[in-house]
Amino acid sequence: MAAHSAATTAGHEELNYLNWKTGIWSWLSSTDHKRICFLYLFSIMVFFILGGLAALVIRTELATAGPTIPSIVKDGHAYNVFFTMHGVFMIFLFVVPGIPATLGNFLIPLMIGAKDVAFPRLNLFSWYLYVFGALCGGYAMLNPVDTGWTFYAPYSTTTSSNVSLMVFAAFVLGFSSILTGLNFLVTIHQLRAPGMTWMRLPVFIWASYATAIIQTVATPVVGMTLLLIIAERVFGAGIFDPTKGGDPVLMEHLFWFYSHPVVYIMVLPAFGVVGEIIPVFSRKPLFGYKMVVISSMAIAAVGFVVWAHHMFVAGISDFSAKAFSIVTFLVAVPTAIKVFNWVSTMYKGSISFRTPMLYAMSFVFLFMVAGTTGIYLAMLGVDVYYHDTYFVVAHFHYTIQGGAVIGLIAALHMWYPKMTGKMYNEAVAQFAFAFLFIGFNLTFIPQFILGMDGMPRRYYDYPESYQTLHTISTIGAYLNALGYAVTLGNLAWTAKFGKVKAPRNPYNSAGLEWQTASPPPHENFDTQPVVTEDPYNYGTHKHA
Amino acid sequence: MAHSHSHSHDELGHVVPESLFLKVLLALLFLTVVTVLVAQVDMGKWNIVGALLIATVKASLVIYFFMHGKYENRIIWMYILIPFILLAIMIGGVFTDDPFRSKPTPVGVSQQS
Amino acid sequence: MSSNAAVAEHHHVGPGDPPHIHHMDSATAYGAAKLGMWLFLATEVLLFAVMFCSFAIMRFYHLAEFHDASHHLDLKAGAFNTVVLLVSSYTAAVAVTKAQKGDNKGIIKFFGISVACGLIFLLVKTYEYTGKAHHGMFPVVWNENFYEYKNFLGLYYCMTGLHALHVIIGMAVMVIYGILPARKNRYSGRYYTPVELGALYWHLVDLIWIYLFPLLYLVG
Amino acid sequence: MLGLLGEQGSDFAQKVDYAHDIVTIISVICTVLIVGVMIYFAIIYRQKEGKDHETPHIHGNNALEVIWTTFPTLVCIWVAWLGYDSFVDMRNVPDNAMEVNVTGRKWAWDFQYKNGKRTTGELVVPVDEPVKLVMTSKDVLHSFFVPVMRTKMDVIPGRYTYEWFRPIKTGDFQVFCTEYCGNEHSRMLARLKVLPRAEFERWLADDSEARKLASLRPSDRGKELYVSKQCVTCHSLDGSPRVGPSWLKLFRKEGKLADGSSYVADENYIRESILNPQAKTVAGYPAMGMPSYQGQLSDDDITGIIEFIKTIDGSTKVDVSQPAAPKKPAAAAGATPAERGKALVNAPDNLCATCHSIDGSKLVGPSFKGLWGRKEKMSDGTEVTVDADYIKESIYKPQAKIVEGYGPVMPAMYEGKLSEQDVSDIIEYLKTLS
Repeated sequence: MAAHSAATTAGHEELNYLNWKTGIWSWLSSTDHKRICFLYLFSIMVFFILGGLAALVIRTELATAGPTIPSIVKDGHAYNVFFTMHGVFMIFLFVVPGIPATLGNFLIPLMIGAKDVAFPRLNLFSWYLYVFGALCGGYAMLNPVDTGWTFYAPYSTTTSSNVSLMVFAAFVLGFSSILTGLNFLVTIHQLRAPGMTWMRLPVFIWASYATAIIQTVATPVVGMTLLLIIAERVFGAGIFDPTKGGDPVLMEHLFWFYSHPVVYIMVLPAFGVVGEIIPVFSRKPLFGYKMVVISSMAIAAVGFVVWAHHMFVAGISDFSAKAFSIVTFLVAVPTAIKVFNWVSTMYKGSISFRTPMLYAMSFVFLFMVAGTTGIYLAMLGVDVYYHDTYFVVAHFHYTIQGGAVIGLIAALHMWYPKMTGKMYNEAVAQFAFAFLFIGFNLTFIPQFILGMDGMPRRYYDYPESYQTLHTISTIGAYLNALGYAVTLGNLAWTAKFGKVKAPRNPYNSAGLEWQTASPPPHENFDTQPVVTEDPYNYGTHKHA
Repeated sequence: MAHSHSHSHDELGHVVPESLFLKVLLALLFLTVVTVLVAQVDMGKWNIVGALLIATVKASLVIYFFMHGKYENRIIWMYILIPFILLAIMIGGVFTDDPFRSKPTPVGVSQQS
Repeated sequence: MSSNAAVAEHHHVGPGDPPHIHHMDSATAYGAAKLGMWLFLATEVLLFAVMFCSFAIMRFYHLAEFHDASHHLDLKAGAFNTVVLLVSSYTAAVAVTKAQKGDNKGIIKFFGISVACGLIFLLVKTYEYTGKAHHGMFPVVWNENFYEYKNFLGLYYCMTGLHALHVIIGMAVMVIYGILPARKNRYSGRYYTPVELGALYWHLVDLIWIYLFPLLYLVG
Repeated sequence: MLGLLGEQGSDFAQKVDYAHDIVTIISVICTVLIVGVMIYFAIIYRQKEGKDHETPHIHGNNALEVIWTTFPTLVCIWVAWLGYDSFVDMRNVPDNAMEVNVTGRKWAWDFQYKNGKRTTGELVVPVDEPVKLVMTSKDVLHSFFVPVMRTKMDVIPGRYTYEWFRPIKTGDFQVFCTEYCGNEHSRMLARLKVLPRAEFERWLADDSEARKLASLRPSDRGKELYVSKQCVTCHSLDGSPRVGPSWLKLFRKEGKLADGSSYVADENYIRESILNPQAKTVAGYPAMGMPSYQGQLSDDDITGIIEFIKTIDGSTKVDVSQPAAPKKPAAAAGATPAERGKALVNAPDNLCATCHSIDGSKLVGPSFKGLWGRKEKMSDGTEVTVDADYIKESIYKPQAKIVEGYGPVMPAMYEGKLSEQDVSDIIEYLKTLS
């Protein structure tokens, strides 16, 4: 890396993006991508906690058959409200912005050697849109919505709860996601440092690029579908409501046309993060860089043609089910390639087990389970049995929580020194990791077995034969929550009270973002960096 | 200097003569008249295909000339085509479902209990 | 995109000079703005794509109803609107060429015609809507005897309503980013990005109507 | 072969399980292999004492890339075929399939056979013969899922969908609703009863009860149901207080609900109170008092009850002396007395569970949980330990001792209905609930 940040400016303390302007208004009006990262980080964590609490209520209620905590969950309706809240808060308000809005915002300009994203003002406007959407969503939960995060047609268009406002909130959040995606696309296209050709881009940038395409191009579809639901509820347009001649399955088609690509918005950045972490801690170049890039783009592309595997038993034609099942298997191959490449990167490496590496290695295991259980659901005959059972619940928690959220936590640990200029406490972080890993598996392995026994999802009450597995799962859920509390507590505490100053490049990484100071100055790089060689330049060149 | 393609002369985008725009406008108006006339002839299923074809021709004229599509680079053309490809995938995917749905009929007894 | 004029004063840039953007030179900024606008236009097309898909499916299910209902629409008004939008699209394109030549007066003149055409379009639209409202074919004053056309009309109002909203936004963009700065002859051959983006957005509005007109009025 | 999905009830279940087991084996092997290799690399290539040792600059290996692209593709093709094959069997219905209409509605399943017989919440089919369910929904999306038969299909309002299976064993199997449909989604269950051919024929022909009711005038039908469905237990005809409001001059009666809002007892109110009693509770009456008759009364039954209510003017008499159901409930199934006791308590025509909960929550009467052996304070201040005599007396002559804080509303209808043996079975069951 030729570029090297010049000595810091004069003045007793090093000027960086955190302390060159202070005061709450300097944060709320800042168009600096690094500050907007923190704005998003703080707001999505609020909803992560709220969604997590809803999850704990659900798991406590399900601990035993029949009403377990009647004071909180009075009846079926209250339970439905809690799982809707869990779904909407976790998906629309936490995991979809998740890595792209926080780490993406912080890292993309730094990794490609730019001073900021292409449209800084638009970036801040996206955050305000997010806040407005979040407030609408929060307010909508006062006359609580109980349709589940899928808003399926005849129920969502006829129920009396606050669906219109919640759906509008989802539309606004979708719009914020579109603008973020658009911003990143233009940034990656236009603002790459000189010499940073497409094949020298770090894998995280490729993953963010694929994610940004999906964000920009898939989100409008659900945005319009949600507007049509509002039109249906307010003006009585007959598009989805069967009593007016509409087709509820059409709503499912349009909904899943977005909602399958959205799972790739969630998980692709996590692939990028793992692809960045493993080479650094194995001191080895990423194995098969070209294949990893191609599989990222392939996943994004194929993600648009497979949506109806969510609807095998929704009453679609047999021909359609067969077609979509075959196409869905196309997604399995690129994902498998990625996992092979990560593991091969560790071959003959010099591996150190810092916290990010622990998370990255656990990610490989978690995503193997997530990927293989996805195969069951892509198979027609087996999906007819498994659709809408707890097997599906466990599968998507492995992909979203095991994938995207573990990816976010890994990324936070990996780049926290750069973001805050302070080192987190390694022992506490690794202890919390163990807690998180055990708790997570303890929660969702029993749910796979529940799914095998045919227990349907979204059930407030269930036959007693399922009780022991549910109790184990609830215990796991509490461990999981504790793991998150300790992990995020450790990071939050470091940001506020951390004493240990972080060196410029604590992990001796070859990434461009590590060449500037930590935390970086407002302008990211003192001199415009010029990129001269490939991204993962570890290891000695023995052979030719 | 950032690597993007800045042109030698000082104008940024490509200057299109106004006379060309006039020709394009006339073509568009002509096509509008054509599509209205064609629609009067009842060709059953082919009506919609015809209408969409003419509309696509008009749309590509607008993109190609009015929106300077002719002078844009590959990247922008990719993002021009992506929405239309996705629309095709969406309609294609949904139409593998609706026309082929099985329509079982309930047992002969009067259904309305 | 707060008005660049303000930014220009702040950085005391010459009348025709591009605004000073701290992290990009003007050529990159122009390329970025163009790419950003085209991406935004892609999302707008996708918004309407959902409704085209719903239209296709509803038509598949209620073919007869769609045929009858489309005869109720006022073909002459639709055709006239199409011509109006095509002309406005032409004048918007010419305005860009004027901008490229640094002719701020030309921008005002041609964008002015486009905005006027937009107004005519909206007037014809309101005439059509009020006409239907008398027959009780309007979402709020729904009455029973046209109820069997609810699918077609539901979609008709969604599509044309959202399109009309985009016409209004397009007119606002042309006025705020085109006409007003041009009166302070802010633009020149070196800097006319907002004019081009405003024209691009207006072309999109026209593009969508090009598809809406045959689908709704002619074929039904 | 691995039997992960439990009991196989239909002929294509075997194919589904085979496909499932193949994928399970492949997945476990691949996961163990890859995670094993990762851990192996982690161990042998770990940094010794934190010192970074030299590593080769390997970019990739094309041969390896080709291998691990083709291998997953081949596996995917094979696995896709397995899924495809079992799905085809699920969708091709044999011609001789017996057709049954299924109607899903908010929180119950109604079935209707070719000869017009209607049941709710219970689908009875003959063994070894294909049955085709033609399904629709009355309100929102539902989904008919029979885990044992490995079959599931959404039920869509305004359209018919179908699923079929050929049961290969007799028995009772659980049916779930698996498409979210609102408050009682988790209780929208049904029972699939597979009977031998002969028994099924008898069941199908036995529509004596349905035919008798169908012949009566609506108000007589309502009167008949007033007795047979035990409305008499809680609703008096002459205005006297019981667990529920009296039906005397109930039609178009106005009053206050428990939450303060007012109500008019018109047709819709009565229909809703029958199907979803918790929706509106009249002020002064217990909230959880009345069980929902969802699924036990057809629409015609409810219309009959409403017509009967219109005719009640204080003079109508119903001979309650003859106990509600002449036929003694079949000897409660179950080996041990406690099980027999549990069956009696939960028997639909005994209605104990309506007023006495088993999880400690206070309903109309004291909860059975922890009742046995407890000291109870009576309304007249005396203290009684709950023993066999107290329970027997409370069952046969409920008005003798009333626990403090509860109303004298327990009906004295068990005198002729429950034998001594039944009472001792119930006592055994209560012992298990302490």
